[in-house]
Amino acid sequence: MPRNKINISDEIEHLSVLNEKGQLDKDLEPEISETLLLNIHRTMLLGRRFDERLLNLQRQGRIGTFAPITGQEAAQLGAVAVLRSSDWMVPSFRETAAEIWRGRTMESLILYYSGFNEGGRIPDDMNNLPVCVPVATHLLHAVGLAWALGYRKKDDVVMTFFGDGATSEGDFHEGLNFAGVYRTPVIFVCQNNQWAISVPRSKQTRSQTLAQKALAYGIPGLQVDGNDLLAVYSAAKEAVERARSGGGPTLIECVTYRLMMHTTADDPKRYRKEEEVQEWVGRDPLPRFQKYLIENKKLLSKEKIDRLETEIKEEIQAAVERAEEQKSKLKEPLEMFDHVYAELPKNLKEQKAQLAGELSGNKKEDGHD
Amino acid sequence: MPRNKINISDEIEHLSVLNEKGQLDKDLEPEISETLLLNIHRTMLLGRRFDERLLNLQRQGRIGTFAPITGQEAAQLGAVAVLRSSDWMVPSFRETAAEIWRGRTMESLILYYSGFNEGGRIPDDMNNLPVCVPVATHLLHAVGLAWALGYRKKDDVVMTFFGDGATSEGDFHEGLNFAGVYRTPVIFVCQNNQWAISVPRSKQTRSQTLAQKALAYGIPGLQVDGNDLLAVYSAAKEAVERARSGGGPTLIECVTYRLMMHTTADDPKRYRKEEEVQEWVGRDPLPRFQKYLIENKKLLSKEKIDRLETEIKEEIQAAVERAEEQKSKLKEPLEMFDHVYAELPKNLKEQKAQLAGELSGNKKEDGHD
Amino acid sequence: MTNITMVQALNLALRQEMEKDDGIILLGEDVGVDGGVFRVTEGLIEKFGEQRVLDTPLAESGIVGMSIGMAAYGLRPVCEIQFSGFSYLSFHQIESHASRLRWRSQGRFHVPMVVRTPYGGGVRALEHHSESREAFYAHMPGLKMVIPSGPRIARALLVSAIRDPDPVIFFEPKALYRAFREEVPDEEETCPLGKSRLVLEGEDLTMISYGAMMRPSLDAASELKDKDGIRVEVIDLVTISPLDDELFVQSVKKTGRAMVIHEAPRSFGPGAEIVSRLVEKAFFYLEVPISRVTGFDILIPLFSRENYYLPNVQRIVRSARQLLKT
Amino acid sequence: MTNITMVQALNLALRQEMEKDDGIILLGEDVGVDGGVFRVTEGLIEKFGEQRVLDTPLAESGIVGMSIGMAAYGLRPVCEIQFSGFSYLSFHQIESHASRLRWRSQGRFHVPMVVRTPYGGGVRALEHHSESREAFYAHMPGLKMVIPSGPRIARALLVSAIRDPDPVIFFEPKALYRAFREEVPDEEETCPLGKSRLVLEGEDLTMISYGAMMRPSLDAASELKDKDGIRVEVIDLVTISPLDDELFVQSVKKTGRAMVIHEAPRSFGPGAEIVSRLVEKAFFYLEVPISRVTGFDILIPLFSRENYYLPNVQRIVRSARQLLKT
Ligand SMILES: Cc1ncc(C[n+]2csc(CCOP(=O)(O)OP(=O)(O)O)c2C)c(N)n1
Ligand SMILES: Cc1ncc(C[n+]2csc(CCOP(=O)(O)OP(=O)(O)O)c2C)c(N)n1
Ligand SMILES: [Mg+2]
Ligand SMILES: [Mg+2]
Repeated sequence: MPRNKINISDEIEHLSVLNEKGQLDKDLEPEISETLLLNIHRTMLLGRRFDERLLNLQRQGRIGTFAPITGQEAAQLGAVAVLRSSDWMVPSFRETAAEIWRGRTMESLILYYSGFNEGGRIPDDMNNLPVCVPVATHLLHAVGLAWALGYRKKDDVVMTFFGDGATSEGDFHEGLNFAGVYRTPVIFVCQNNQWAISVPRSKQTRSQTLAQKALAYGIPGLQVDGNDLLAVYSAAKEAVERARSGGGPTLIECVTYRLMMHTTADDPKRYRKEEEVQEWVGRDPLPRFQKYLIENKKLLSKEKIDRLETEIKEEIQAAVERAEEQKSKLKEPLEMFDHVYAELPKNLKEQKAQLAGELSGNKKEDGHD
Repeated sequence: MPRNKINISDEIEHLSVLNEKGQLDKDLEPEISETLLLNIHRTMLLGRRFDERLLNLQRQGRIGTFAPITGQEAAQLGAVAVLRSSDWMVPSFRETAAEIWRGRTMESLILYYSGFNEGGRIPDDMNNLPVCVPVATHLLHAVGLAWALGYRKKDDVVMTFFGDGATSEGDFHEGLNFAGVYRTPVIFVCQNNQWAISVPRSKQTRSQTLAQKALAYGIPGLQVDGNDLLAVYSAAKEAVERARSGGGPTLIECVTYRLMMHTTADDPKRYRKEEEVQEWVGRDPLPRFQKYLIENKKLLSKEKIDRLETEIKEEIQAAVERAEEQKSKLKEPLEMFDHVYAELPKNLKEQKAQLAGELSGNKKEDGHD
Repeated sequence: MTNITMVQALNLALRQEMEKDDGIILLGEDVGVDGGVFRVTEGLIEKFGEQRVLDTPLAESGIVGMSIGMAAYGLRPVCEIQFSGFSYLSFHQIESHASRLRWRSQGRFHVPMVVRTPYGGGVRALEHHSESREAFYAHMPGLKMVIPSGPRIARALLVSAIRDPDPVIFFEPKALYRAFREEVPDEEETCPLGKSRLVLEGEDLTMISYGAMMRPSLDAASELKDKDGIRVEVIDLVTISPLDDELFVQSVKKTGRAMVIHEAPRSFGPGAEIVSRLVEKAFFYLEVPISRVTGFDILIPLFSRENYYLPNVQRIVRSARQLLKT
Repeated sequence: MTNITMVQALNLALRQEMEKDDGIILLGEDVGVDGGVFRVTEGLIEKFGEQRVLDTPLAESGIVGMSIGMAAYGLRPVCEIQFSGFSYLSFHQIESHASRLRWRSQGRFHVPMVVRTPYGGGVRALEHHSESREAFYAHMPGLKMVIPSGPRIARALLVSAIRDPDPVIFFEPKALYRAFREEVPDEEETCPLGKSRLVLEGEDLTMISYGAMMRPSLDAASELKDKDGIRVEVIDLVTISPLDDELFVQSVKKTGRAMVIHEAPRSFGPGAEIVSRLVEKAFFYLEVPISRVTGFDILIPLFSRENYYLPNVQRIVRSARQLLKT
């Protein structure tokens, strides 16, 4: 065989259902129950408002650094909405909306962002792994979980989230390769929000799309308009069904945008133009989806949205208050020795005792005892 | 845009010029000077015989573990033959033939495999990095070197070698991605010899070819018959010229086979069938290239080869003897403190003195002093 | 009861535990069909099948990271890193996840996995195949770090490591893989993590060591007894972290003299912690400075000179005599 | 002479060195357009251009590995790992290559690179943003590990690290980035690697520390002086490895009492090596056990409790008083 083109079986496609002008491609419209549509919408709105409230708390110094999700609600919720609760979600650090959808309470998020380890507690009945800060390193955990599901003959699947920047890490590569080799039921959802802190997508890699990186692992890859809830949902559904029926992993690139700062410690004005942001404001997933629910599905109205806004505001306020209350009960520092090992080893017993001594000493010195 | 195929600009091709039956595709035959052809052949033969001799030395306990190259001579030499001496080579641990081509002496290799750090010494005028044992980790050094060449406005290029197994490591991914982003003049030569110790290529990754992994980085990828010297040469030439003229990196997958054990510590009978090996013996790059030089180019004959064999045998013998002589002069253990830092820090001075004391103490105890 | 090598003893531990618990999964490079490059997993893929013994792609972070996911689900992965010198490619998975998931999830998840990896010199190997850097892993809260010193304890310790609810890194002294045999009972034996062992009783001096250095330490002890009449107490740490300081503190309170022996580079090595614990807990019993007989603060030389790098009987004896002179 | 923060001082060092040597290349995540997440590299891409200040893809092994290749060619890369908690993704590049290439090539190549990375607690950050694990890097022969404790020395030390022919890992105490200002001369200043500094003279007790813990140590010293009349000698290690034991050994020979203060976890931490050196070289001068005031052997808690984890003035004072009581 001389110089011959090799046919790579897989194709990379781009999917869009409800475009940025709100025009619907009827042929591609997924079937989603009314309840589910309304639930998704509610969580999108909640995610948006919660972000705003967290920002506000952060600016007041009442919580620490956090990573806003505004603009990425469709990419997250379109994907997780396909999961059953017995399925697993393995988040990165920017999945507030997805976490809430999966059952994480707002107060636990506030607690976490207030620097309390207790905020990281995952309830026993929630199949999420905790937030993972080191970029891309959790993809392998998703693969291991998915392998275990297969080994235990469950038909649950694992969905994991990460950013465009994450695709440059070695662990992205090893994760997708292992998933391909073992055909594990895992859906890799890349939220390509165009920026990794100050580094634009174009500087992250020379590949034309992130979706095509799937070709390196012989697994399906698909690019979707990540601000189009219907497209994300359709892509995720296809991938989840494939995974559930033994067809193995899929890489989905959701093309979206981070409308706010990277984290509250970041100032995006340093590295990107306001015009770019405004362009993407025009592609905001929330009004687009609302328009669909109002005009196409007749499920919503201006008034209903207003009522929802009030409801959500109160819900958030209640969560903030619950979190404050919990915080006031969590001052005990000795708990920092917990959960390092199943049992406290001798050195930790000694050190815990030392700290306990110090604390009671302090109290004495402060005249509290 | 609804569900649309994305056109990925790059294509993955397979190249073969001189097939396993020795049939030549005249249209694709590269122009190579007679001297170069004969030099390449000589080094192929030398590499093969040196391997045999090293194995023999290892079995006699005169050297330690080493990694044979038999069967991979064309993949290595077809590639490095394109380089100028001012270009750089960044080897893995199975590039004896390529290293010899680039000027490494056989005695330094013997010294190295005899456990003498001095064997790793790279002469000042040889632009090779030393052998790299941790799989795939050197790809990034190649990229950094190549970046530096560009920064210093040299038109030299860097060629780096690695195996099929190496493509699974995170550093492979990071290396190719950085090379793509910075468009560094680096040629990634993957010697896909079908096995990573006992793990076959098929278990290494689900992607159909290794060459197509280039698509993930937006760089050209090409698969060649790695036992076809002319194909490897052509592919390398194209890649080197592209790199030299500012066109950036290329991934070349050489499809070849490791005919011997992984290293002398390995027993391939445990994991692969003799039939498979025999199938690949039929594709041996050496007789194939010899047939081409004899029949197509009329540059060689049975007799000439016999003479060459004798010459090479003597050359190897002389190298073995020189190495033995050098070893006998290298017993001084205090040299192990050298080259850790530019200057010996205090703790090392103390420890070196300690060892020196021990050694002279030993001599005293042994009555040598 | 059979007389077996450490390789066989480790194999026995894996085999017997895998028979009892189908949650135990082996994974790593060449651990399946090849049985591991040192043959520790030999025969296990034949017995337990490809679903329980996975030949993985060549990717250490992948191996450890995937194991963490398996463990979070409740399986008990026992993964192999072919040589400890390559464990650094998975360092972040061990530091940032294996040892933290229990803590991060506040007890919802834990990581009952074992990372097995051969370490240490003495087998005439290539670069990166002879290092001893257990100190890296000993300085990781949330992780346990253990090292056996012979076939029998290796088997018992691996059983306990597998059953432990926390992640354990299990360094196997490759110099001992086939160095000697020991009687190992067929019945189950365990070895509690976090407990060191008194191997030889003595009155004059305490030697604290572990892994491959236990042999030269014991040989040195017997030479000192024979030639100098010095009665050495020898302790095998077994668990490096969390460190059991009770036994050796007690011993040094008795002997007043202590030596730590390890092949890791001296500075910032494991010996430093042992010295510090002795200073903290037995200071007023110390009659002379504690001595560290260790590798030098250099990269372990290629094999032709590694014997000058590694602590040996002579070096230990010499150092002991010095301690007793002062 | 200007009164500047440590961030500004580091920036000054980079700027002035880059002006002098066009072989110095900065690279890392967000070091260019953004000026680094802590602004240490602010303004440098504007001044020196995209060819000398590279915003890299998000890949730590890539950053360090590429720097090694650059350094092998003769450039002087100064790469940034955004937080030391992410340096583990490049651990193998540092251990297996940066610190070994000189040795492996027997002097043909060397690796004159600097890995800058912020470490330590005290800035109310997220998980992995507050650790102090310098011990990992101190236990790597071939590598140098340094930590400045204030703006002026940070600038001088970075200049020296950049000019050093060997690879240097440069931990920046992020708690000190903007904590205080110091007068820093416009003219060049260097700070020799491998030398510790006497910061405060005293007779009764020696405190040995570095980095962010120098502040509470000095504060404790002054409280001890004012309230107890205890004259503390304070030493800033500056270089953690190769460790300069001369100054502190000398000091303890004078004072007879020593404390080591660091925020890293205690066990197998840097303090252990200092204790061991003192035992080896000043044993008979020690009047009381050396005390380690350190972080606990746990994962540093999220920020609401980190102040209970980190050594503080009170803890240091209490421990000093105990030493002087005995
Ligand atoms: C391994 C690692 N390196 C660096 C960081 C610091 N960091 C946090 S988020 C981030 C950018 C992530 O970009 P991307 O993957 O696109 O996700 P996004 O933040 O846009 O959601 C960086 C560099 C980190 N958390 N982990
Ligand atoms: C990072 C790392 N992991 C494991 C090893 C042990 N090892 C040495 S060679 C090898 C297989 C390499 O396979 P491949 O990349 O195909 O190269 P080949 O040996 O076939 O030339 C392994 C696992 C290593 N040297 N480095
Ligand atoms: Mg992003
Ligand atoms: Mg191979």
